[in-house]
Amino acid sequence: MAAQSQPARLQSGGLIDRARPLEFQFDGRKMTGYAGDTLASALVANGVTLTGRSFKYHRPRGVLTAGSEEPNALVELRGGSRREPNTKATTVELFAGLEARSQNRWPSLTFDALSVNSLFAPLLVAGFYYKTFMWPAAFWEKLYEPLIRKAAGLGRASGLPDPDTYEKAFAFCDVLVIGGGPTGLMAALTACRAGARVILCDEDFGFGGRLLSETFEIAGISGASWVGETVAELAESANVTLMRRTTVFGVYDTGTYGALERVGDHLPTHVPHQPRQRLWKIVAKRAVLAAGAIERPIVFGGNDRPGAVMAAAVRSYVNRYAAVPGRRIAVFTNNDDGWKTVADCAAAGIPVEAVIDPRANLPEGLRNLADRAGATLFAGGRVLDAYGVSSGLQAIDVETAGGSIVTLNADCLAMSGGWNPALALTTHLGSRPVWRPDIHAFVASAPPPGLEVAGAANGSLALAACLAEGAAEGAKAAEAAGFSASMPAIPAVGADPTGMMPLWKVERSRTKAFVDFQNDVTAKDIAISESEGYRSVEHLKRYTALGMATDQGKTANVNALAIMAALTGKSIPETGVTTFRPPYTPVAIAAFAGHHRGKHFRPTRLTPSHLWAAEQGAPFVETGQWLRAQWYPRPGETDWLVSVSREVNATRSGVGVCDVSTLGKIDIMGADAGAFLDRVYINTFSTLAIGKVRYGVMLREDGIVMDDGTTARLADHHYYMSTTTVNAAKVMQHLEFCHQVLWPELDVQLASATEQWAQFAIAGPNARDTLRGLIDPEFDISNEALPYMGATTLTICGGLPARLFRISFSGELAYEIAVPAGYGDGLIRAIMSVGAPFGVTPYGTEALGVMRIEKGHAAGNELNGTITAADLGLGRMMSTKKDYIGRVMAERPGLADPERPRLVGFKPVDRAQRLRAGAHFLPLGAKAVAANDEGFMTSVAFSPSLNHWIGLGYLKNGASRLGERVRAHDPVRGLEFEVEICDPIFIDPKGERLRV
Amino acid sequence: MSDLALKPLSAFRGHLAFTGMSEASGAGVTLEVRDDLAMAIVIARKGRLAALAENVCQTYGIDLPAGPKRVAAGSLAFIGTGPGQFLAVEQGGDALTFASRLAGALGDAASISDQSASRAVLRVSGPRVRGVLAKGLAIDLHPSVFRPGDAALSSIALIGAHLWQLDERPTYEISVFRSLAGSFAEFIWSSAAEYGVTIDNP
Amino acid sequence: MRIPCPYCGERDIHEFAYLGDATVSRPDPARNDAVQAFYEYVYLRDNPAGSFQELWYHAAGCHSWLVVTRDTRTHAIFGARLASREAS
Amino acid sequence: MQYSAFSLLKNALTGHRHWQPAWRDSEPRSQYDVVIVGGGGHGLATAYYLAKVHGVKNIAVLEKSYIGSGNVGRNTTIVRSNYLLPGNIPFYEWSMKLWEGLEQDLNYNAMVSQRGVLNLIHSDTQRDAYARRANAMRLHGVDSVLLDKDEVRKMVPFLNYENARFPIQGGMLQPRGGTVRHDAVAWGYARAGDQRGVDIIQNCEVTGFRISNGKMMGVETTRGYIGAGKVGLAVAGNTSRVATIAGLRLPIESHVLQAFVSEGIKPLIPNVITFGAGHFYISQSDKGGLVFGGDIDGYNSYAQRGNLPTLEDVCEGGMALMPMIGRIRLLRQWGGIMDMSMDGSPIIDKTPIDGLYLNAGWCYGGFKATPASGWCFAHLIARDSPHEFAAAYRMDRFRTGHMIDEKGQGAQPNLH
Repeated sequence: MAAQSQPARLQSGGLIDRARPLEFQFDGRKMTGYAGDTLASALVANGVTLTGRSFKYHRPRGVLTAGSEEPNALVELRGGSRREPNTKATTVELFAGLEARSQNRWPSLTFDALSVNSLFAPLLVAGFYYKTFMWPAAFWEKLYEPLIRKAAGLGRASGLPDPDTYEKAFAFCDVLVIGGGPTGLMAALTACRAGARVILCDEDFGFGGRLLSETFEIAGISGASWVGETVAELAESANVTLMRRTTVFGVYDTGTYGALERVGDHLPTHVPHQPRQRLWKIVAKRAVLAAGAIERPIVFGGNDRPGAVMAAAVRSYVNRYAAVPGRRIAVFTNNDDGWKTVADCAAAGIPVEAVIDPRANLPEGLRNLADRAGATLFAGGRVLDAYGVSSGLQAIDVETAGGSIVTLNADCLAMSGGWNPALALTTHLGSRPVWRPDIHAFVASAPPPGLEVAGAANGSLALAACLAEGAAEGAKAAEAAGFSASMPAIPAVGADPTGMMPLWKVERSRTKAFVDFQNDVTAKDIAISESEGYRSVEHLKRYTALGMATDQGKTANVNALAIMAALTGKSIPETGVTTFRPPYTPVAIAAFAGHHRGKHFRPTRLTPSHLWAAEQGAPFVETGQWLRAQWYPRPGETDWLVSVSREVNATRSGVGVCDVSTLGKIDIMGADAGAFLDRVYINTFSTLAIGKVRYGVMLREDGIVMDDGTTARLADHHYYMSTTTVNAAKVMQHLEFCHQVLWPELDVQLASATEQWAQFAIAGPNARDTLRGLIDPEFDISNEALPYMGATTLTICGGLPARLFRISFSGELAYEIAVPAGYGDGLIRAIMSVGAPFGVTPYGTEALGVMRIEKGHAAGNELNGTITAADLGLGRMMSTKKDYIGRVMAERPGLADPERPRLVGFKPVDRAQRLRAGAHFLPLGAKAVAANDEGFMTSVAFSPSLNHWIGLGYLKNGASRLGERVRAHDPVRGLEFEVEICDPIFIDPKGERLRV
Repeated sequence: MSDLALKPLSAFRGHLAFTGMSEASGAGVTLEVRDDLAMAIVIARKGRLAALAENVCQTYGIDLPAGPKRVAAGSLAFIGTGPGQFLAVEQGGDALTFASRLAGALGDAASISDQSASRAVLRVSGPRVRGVLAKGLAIDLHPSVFRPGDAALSSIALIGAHLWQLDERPTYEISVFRSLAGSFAEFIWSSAAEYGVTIDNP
Repeated sequence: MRIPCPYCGERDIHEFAYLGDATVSRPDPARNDAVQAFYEYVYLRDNPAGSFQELWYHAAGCHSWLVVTRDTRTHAIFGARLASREAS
Repeated sequence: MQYSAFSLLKNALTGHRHWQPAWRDSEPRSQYDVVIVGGGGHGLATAYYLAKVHGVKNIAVLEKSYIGSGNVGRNTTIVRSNYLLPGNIPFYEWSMKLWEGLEQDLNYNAMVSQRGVLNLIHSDTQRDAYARRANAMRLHGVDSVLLDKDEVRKMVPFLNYENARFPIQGGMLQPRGGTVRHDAVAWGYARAGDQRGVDIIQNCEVTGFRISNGKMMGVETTRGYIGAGKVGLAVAGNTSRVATIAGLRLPIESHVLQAFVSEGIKPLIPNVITFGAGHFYISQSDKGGLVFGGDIDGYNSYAQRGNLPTLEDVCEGGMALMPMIGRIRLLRQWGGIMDMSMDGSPIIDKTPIDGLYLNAGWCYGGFKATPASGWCFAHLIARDSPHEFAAAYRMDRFRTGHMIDEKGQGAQPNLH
């Protein structure tokens, strides 16, 4: 029977579904829980107290809380590539077949070899590693560090690619309500009734917050019933989006909130087409933070012992999950709220051994409650130390009001040191919380713009105040978002006393008293930190690792501050507070990536001839976001160089064709288009004749080359610019800047035409003959009618409009023909067909690169953002008759220095030698030291035309050293040989082939 | 040589043939490729916006929108894309002559750049379409905020996108650069799959 | 962060490209001290902590250059206008 | 008190009751020989080397908050000297050398871990550029290795080799690069400086400069006037703010750089890895957290925090490169204010005000520079002439056109 297998499950009660038992495993042990359980509550129900080991001392730890602030009960969930380390058992919704393992222990949880660390604890205090491991120096990396790394680190990642999918999505609303407890429900309800678009998020799988865990009555019905009615009304409202299992983890600028929805984490198996998690970016006009409060532990000896549980968590386990965390419970509380645990345990028939409350004068009601529960009351008492074995607590030492010490048997100690409002989100934009002495807690001072805090998150701990504040802030938010809201009736609730007396640390404890449970920071560590001068709260945090664990110190920080304040004699507000950072609870890295991983990391741009090129078996290369055909292998060609050389030879001797559509193309129109180009290019374009093309270079305003390309004048008021592939967007942005910001008075219109035109280079002696097969007969493309650097519009293939430019990157007789991009696929097939008699050969980016190097054209490797026009040998293009972008700054001595490296060509002296880009140039016989570095090789290619390797590069005084030799120094490849400096134009230096 | 008469290739060719596609009844999203749209960018010349508006109104009976709106008459629509800038869209006309027809009609009040081939347009509609687009688009498409006739230039899943709403079903047309049609189709598919997808034309 | 584009409306920051200080303006290259003036224009910045006028380009939107007024300490945005003095 | 295993043991036996403060919390005196403004890594290192190397006696470090509150405690802890340009390489290599002996010099374990820095290569153009860089490093005597794809795969088999948008073609490795426990650098310099008499004055913000006839006299602070003939500024992201008080306008903008850390996990990533086709770099701390980052947020900011788009961009890069980190959770994101210079390289120079020295423009590379920055800045302040390794970091290089632009982005700080 299920009940037998769950020895610590109450026979009745709770919000679990006893009709739906769920099998699960922990450390290989098969157990049963119920739908509605968390992994933690199921473990509690099964009597499991030891759930993990701590970070540094490997101390045995059990469940401390019942929420996302849990520092102890971290497990590895699922298995294989879905293994998920450091998962809080308190937030895992139980599902059938769940597998969890404890972590940071070896060989087993009950016997952990590294628990010997506890024996060395006196040495492993705060900052110990800063003081040692320095000698011998080499030992740190070889010995000490690997040991430290291995011992630290909690759970194990799978090491395998995450197989699940993730999504990101945007949402918009008038009012975002963060937290679905009593405050949040009232806020959402009020805003909803006002007609505002409301999003209500709660990290839990059920709305209700503490109402699910307490025994409140609201308006005469149980809290859980009231939650059900309220959620039903919200669910029926079209203007409300309810998001369960959704944690708002961060506040960002301008009302943007990050939230994580756990879409499939509670499901046994993956649902097709559904993501595991979804990252929401919620843009909200207003937001209400109703995240509740987090109970703080009390710092005393052995307070980390499995069985020491937060008092409110005990109520969660008993009331919500009908699971009993102990058979002999003692309650240690400094506040009225903790007494609810006494009442609820008693009501559930769980023996309460003792109540220890440091307040000597307790109200009559509480004294009577202790009596009714049959508990021994220690008013004015404290728990000094808790003892037990690794599986749990066995006894506690209580210091009575009179100063004597009493030892009591208990297997569960419910502790409550008061409540800290969950204000983390209010500090994400930098505001600091303020101390409220009346409630002994920090509250938000200046929440982010548009966000208001309500209820327990605002320090209003009593239920009545939560309901009222929620309604008020919900109304305020709706009003601020432009709606007219009215306050609803606030349901009647009983009195809910919130008295407390601060107790930060129990003096005279004899054993280790933990402040930060997960990172094993003890009260002693804080004292050491203080004595060594690390007194600023930020120093304390960084020196001891306090608050740096997966819970960001939700249960630890305020206790630590109070202890530090006591040590320094300052007040808590003077001591200050550390800043919470997003995310509120840890978020899987994959969720932030969503769709954009693997092949979808960035969009892919395909050229007009992509389908055809793929049919030819071309490998593709990434050029920015584009994929371009690299070469077109023929059967039997196994080495890329063979294919590329064939393509070059075929082009230079016959005709080749290459898709150059990726080059940026910009229509520049308007009466002042020419004047505009004069200002952005170093050379002049206003004088360019219609039907002509000119090569241009544009600089940045700092005088450095930004981009180059050709621009054609198609009509009086219409120029057509081309840019390099990688700079297309950057140039467009630059031109828009020049037009809109610098010279708005010009009559210029700019439109990107990159995607409109499929553009192919047809190059080689047979280029014109090939083209003739495409061009409609009425057009004359003879050398006379369309000479080198001519441009025209015409029709091809029976009326298809096209643009034809007689320009050449290859140095051959060449054209670029452009047709509307949809026809690009047809055109490449047509070119291949009409060119077949001339041996037309497609060539890819590699052959393109070889031919441009043979012609000495600069490209990406040469245009590296530090090069001047003069460095490229284009100094004479820089007009002296006009202003243009970059002209003035290019005159600075550092850029005008004639000694600067210049672009020149290189040949290996031993012609069989392969050149490599990235080699540096040294004078012959000079030592290989930086002082002798004269430049470097930028681009190399095997020139099939010359039958040896050639290169381009920058060399100091290069232009005046043609014919000299230097050493190409390439130590990272182990190469060193002589090269000859030559003109960068290796082929047809006079350009005769261009003009035939 | 006119026997080579070329045919245009849809930018979505090869990209909307997903396997395992859910085409169950009550599909959340319907996709339709729009290869029948001719497009051109129309930019008012310096100081000529009023003249352009006058020309457009007289020639086409369309009041040029002052903001990101789509105003249609018959098969022609003008969509505001920026200050003094518009995308003219003609359905079913001759894309190859659209820009020159516009230029002829609008005279020297505007500069015109042919864009018929530069965009790939997908029509998306259905009850779950807003949920699909929210996975990549940072614009509020709630019916109280974004209505038929509204248009927006933005990006969807890192892909520059221009969308406009046609009706309250809702139906949107989304235009992306042609080279990105494949990545866009993959995103739409993976985002819509959980709701069920129907493709109206292959 | 969301930037109110005067043409498109409020948009997420990922649609925009940043340039920087909008208070510097390109000097007249014919000035006698043009080199100094351009040096200051290209390189020197007030870099204030507080209200700042800066140039953003609505790259994924209407392609307008905007002058946005923003507090560099809080990222609060006070407004945006088209950078072009004559928008049409 | 000398730190050692022995002193630790001794203190353990006496219940850790006898530890001394690592540095005195000094009250400001009325006059110092040198005042360093900024108690971050650079300022504290400068003070230490002024005292140790140059024998300067009366030094104060003024910090407006707590020491190490700026970028030295907010970075991703990477140290390397894999630079490209002659103005940079000797400086960063000197920094590497100082890191290598830092712990013994300071008697403070900053956990210098030379686990190697691997830059991945995704294209032929990138390979060419890295070959140029690796060779430039070798010419300066710096270790560098060019790896092919198989060698990278052997070293880090868990990267995405099969389904990458930008396939990995190889890598450049600097074996001596690695990580250092960042906070410990500030504390170690503070402690060592303090032992040589440096006054470390926290919660002391500079509000003005007293300048007479173009000569520095001293600084006004929130804790009163402090006289000093020499004042060095090392205030990183706040450089423009402080310089404005002194009447200086600089080629600097302030930008946010975010950093991220995951939950602690058992050792997974052995070295520092930089994605060459996205904005992502990562290492794993000794505590087990994955420490990673990417580009600056891209707009001027003095807010010490970041925004969501950059985080998404970085995680997209991470998932593109190493999909095994998908289920590991991000624990915290935070931001620091970078003093981004107009060419991406720092400034260590005198200013037009006699006795006012500037150390700024570190962009997002200030942490690795800490020892050499302190060393060279101390030299400049003590000798009034630049140290040879920092000779190129002149302020007038922008006027004369001698920029040191590793990325080739020009006067556009958010692109460096």
